[in-house]
Amino acid sequence: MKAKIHVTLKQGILDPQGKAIEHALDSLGFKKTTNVRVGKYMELDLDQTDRAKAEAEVKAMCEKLLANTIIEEYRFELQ
Amino acid sequence: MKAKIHVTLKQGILDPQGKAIEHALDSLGFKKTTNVRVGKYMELDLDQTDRAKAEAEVKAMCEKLLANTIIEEYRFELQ
Amino acid sequence: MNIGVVVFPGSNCDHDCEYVFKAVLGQDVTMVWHKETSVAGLDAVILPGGFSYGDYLRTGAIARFSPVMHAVKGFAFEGGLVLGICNGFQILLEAGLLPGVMLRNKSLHFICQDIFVRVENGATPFTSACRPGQVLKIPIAHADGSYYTDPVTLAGLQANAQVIFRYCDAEGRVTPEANPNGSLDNIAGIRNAQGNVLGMMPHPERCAESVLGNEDGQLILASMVEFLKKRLPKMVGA
Amino acid sequence: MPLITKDLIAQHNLTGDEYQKIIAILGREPNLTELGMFSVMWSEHCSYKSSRIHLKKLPTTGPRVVQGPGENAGAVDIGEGLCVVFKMESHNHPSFIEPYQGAATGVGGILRDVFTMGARPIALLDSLRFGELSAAKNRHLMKGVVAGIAGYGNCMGVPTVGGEIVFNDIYSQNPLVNVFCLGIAEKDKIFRGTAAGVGNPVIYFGSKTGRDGIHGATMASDSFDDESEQKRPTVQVGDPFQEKLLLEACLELMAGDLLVGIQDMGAAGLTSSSCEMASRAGNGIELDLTHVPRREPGMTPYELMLSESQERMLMVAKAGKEEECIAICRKWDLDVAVVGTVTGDGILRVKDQGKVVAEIPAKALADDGPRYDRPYMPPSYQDMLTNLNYDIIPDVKDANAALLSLLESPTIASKRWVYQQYDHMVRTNTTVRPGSDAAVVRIKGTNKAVAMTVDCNSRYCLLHPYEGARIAVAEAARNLACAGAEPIGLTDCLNFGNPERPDIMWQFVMAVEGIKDACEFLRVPVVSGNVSFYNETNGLSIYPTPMLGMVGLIEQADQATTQWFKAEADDIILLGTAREDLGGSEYLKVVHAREQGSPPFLNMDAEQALQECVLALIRGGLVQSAHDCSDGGLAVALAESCMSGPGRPMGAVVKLAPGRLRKDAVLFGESQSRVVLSTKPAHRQAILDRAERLGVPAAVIGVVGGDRLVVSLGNEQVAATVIDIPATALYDRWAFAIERTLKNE
Ligand SMILES: Nc1ncnc2c1ncn2[C@@H]1O[C@H](COP(=O)(O)OP(=O)(O)O)[C@@H](O)[C@H]1O
Ligand SMILES: [Mg+2]
Repeated sequence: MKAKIHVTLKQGILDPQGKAIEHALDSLGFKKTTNVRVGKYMELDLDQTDRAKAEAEVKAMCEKLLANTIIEEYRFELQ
Repeated sequence: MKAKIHVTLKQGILDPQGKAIEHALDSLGFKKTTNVRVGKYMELDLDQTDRAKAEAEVKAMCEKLLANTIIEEYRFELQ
Repeated sequence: MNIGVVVFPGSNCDHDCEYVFKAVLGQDVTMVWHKETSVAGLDAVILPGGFSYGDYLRTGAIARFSPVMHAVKGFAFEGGLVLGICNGFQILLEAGLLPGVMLRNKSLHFICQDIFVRVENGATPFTSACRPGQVLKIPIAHADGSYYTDPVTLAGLQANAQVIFRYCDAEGRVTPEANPNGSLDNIAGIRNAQGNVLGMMPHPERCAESVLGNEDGQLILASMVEFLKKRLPKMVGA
Repeated sequence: MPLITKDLIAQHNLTGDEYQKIIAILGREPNLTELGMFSVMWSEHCSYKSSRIHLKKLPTTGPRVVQGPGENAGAVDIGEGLCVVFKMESHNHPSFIEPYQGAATGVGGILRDVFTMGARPIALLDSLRFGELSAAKNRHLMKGVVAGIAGYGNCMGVPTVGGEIVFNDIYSQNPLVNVFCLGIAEKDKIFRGTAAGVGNPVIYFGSKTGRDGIHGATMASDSFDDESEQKRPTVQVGDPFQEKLLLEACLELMAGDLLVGIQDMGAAGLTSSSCEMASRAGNGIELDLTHVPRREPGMTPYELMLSESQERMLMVAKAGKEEECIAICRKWDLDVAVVGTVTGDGILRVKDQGKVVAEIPAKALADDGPRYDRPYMPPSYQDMLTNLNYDIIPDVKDANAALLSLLESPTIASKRWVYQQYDHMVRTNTTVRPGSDAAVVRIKGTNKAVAMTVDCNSRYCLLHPYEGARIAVAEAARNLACAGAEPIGLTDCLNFGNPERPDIMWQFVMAVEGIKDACEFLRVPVVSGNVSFYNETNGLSIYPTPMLGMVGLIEQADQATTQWFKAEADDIILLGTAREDLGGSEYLKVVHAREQGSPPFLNMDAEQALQECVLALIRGGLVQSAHDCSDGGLAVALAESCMSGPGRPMGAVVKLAPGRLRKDAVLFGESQSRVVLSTKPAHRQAILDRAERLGVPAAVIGVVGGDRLVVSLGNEQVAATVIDIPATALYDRWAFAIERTLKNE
């Protein structure tokens, strides 16, 4: 099974990288771009056919390692 | 309009981050995880109602700035 | 004293810490491999700077799961002195031994330069040799040093005098211009509630010798040694 | 097996004659894998086929030389059983294609060259060339390259303690990224890349092999055209974390009595490491590719032998020690596998799944490549470049304005924006940080320190390759002298255009002659180096850029000297003589938009006397600061002495006697063999006496103090102030110029 995981900054947490990109886009002439937010996207393969188990496992990975839940939130899909 | 952009490493390009994470997941007991690949996920708002124009614009942003097309590929959705 | 310096894969200030405690302060140093499961016999534990696990994913995120971290937590819980410098600070945060997180520097660049910090609390095992309010010149070298935490936690840190160092200018003024990385409340170093665990972004081990042109860092490291000597009177002179 | 066609041979950058030579060596046609192996090993990058006969002329011996050219890096004795191991390498083409990864893997490569010798790397320096920052593309390249060097070096925990950057549009289509690395080792524990001992196991360790950078070596030996940017070969991605583990594992392996030889897999990967190790020992190696750790399925022998995946090493262990070696690699989480054995037949034999897929005499690959004595001739335009009628250039009217524009021209401006991104203090040895003439790192466990500098004025080299190269050697040594160090060795990285063009070859030959003569004169051995040809795009070649990295020894670390003024009321003394040396100066370029004329005159006797004098004064404890005059001349040197220190900018009041010289030549001319000293007034006379004894012209030209730099020209009676600028204004222009340019996005 393949897991596709998004880790993004929580609302209200400053995103200096997003800001810098917004600024750069602006100077490239993309003037109307706003609210740029940058997060992580991860893919991984799971050797697990039981969907529920896979779900529990990926959730555990996110909670423990992949996201820092103080500032980040995560969501994932399984395929 | 909102753009959701995924930037990932091309096939065959080394992903040191993915490798390190895979190793860490392994030692955390998630033994069956393989092919971890790490990419970027970006969201941004576009002040543009014309879908075709928005599409062209985001494509240009990706080509020029958001993705390093020598080693990365990108895809995006508009909402 | 026997000072333990933890070696994670990717640690790169481990030798510097070893050198300063041994050659400058004359203490015994034990290098502790990250796969060790015990830190028994050590008087203090240093988590050195560097790029543990390449700083991949997030700084300190992977290192916190090293087997040794379990032992370090136990050691800290029992009151053992733990100092995390730079990457070590980041690991302490990820491991939950100190509250908060490190964000990318506001410039988004790695910054290596001398900065000034003000000693906000001189009554700790790490700062007893400093005058309260003393300004120390000390180098930083990091890309992720912008300290962040929620307002409640911040208020708690402030109320309990847990903020130990703040970035300031040469005259000791804590100003936004003196903040090199965008850190919340100019925070450069904090300790835990019990007071035995300190995390700091600046590198005291890099400024503890006259040949390097700056000895301010010695105040911090020597404070620790003094504290340990007092705490373990039976070991003094042994 | 595909037939080897003419096209295929051409695609591998081999000529018809070279192909015939291959057939003669093998006694048959090569197969594709073999063709690939010959192609990379006989590329310009690996075989030095156009440069070798000239490089042979360089002086490579001396009482301190422990290892000269020919190994992964050179080694020089510094006493107390220690030696320094150093080398410089280019990563120009990869950095143009992908600046971050190109520069990062350049750092990775040079670090491996040093630690593969058994040395722990303790310092990096970087030497960079970009087009002018007014173009977005150049800003992008510079940001990427600097970030890449920082990303890799910082993570490795090796401080980047110095370097240089020059901007000139000639580098727009062909930036240069040269990195120097120095390590420290016990003199009798140097490791070499040799596959001695028939029957010894050959062990692969480090990262897995992927399809990265296949044909990187041939790419580095090829010119660029507009399509190259599109070609996008599989870019090599660096993993500094892996390299850090590799470093620690190597040093641990070397501490035990386990190894016979070791070599990193750089350009041409598994092919070069195996055939070079075998050839050095006069042996062969049999490799079984079945065991090579790989990242991707379906890799062919061709790909495995040519891959340039980073962070990989090949070692020859003592028979019976393989388990210990493997255990150490595993401890550091590295992939490791026994992939072959040393054989006595001199053949590099490669097997895959039980079948022999390549069989080539190792020596033929490593050492018997083609050699060319390429024709060389000065270009027809050379005289046009050097002939400059100074009468048509008006003397400077507003020297204040000229000085300020020089200070903010990015080539002269402070490189703070760059080196702040480099961890330059890790390892706690850096006693002189970036920002002085040479960087200094102390050697723990001794009283010693080593000083390092990288230098090359490529405009001088364009105008007169021989003089330019001599000046580069002289300036490097002078920078070391100013730090209080005596030069002990040199490494070079010779960046040139297409050697098949006689004018380029001429530049190369002249530059090598210049380095040779200057090094022989100053008795500085060349212990390692690198040649990068084909630095041209669409037929436009870079300026000849023979980059030099010089290393000096300081016996008493606390005598290391910096370039900035230290205290009010100190005397300022100028050693050396000004001539009318405006040719090729930064002043002519910045103020008059001319890159013309003859480079400054250099008299080696005067240079040597000057350096001996500076060293003697520093060792005698007479000097507060020492700074050589280079780009921008005396005025810039004075300004830098005022403001490059860590404290507040200081002022100075200076009076110069111009004699018959033009004003601009006095202020901004780049006459060689000059140094600005500052000293306590009590030592003034001692300095003047000493200089006189050594035959070095010396004059007290002013005093440190106040908050302005004031320079006047005249004789004892009348003097006219020509420069009068607040020190803080100088500082603001100079310190933030690069930042300002980059922020304009
Ligand atoms: N790319 C760079 N990386 C690190 N330090 C640099 C770089 N470029 C310049 N520097 C530092 O800035 C200072 C001035 O450089 P430069 O003007 O080239 O010196 P010099 O003319 O004496 O050789 C030196 O200390 C040098 O090491
Ligand atoms: Mg200089």
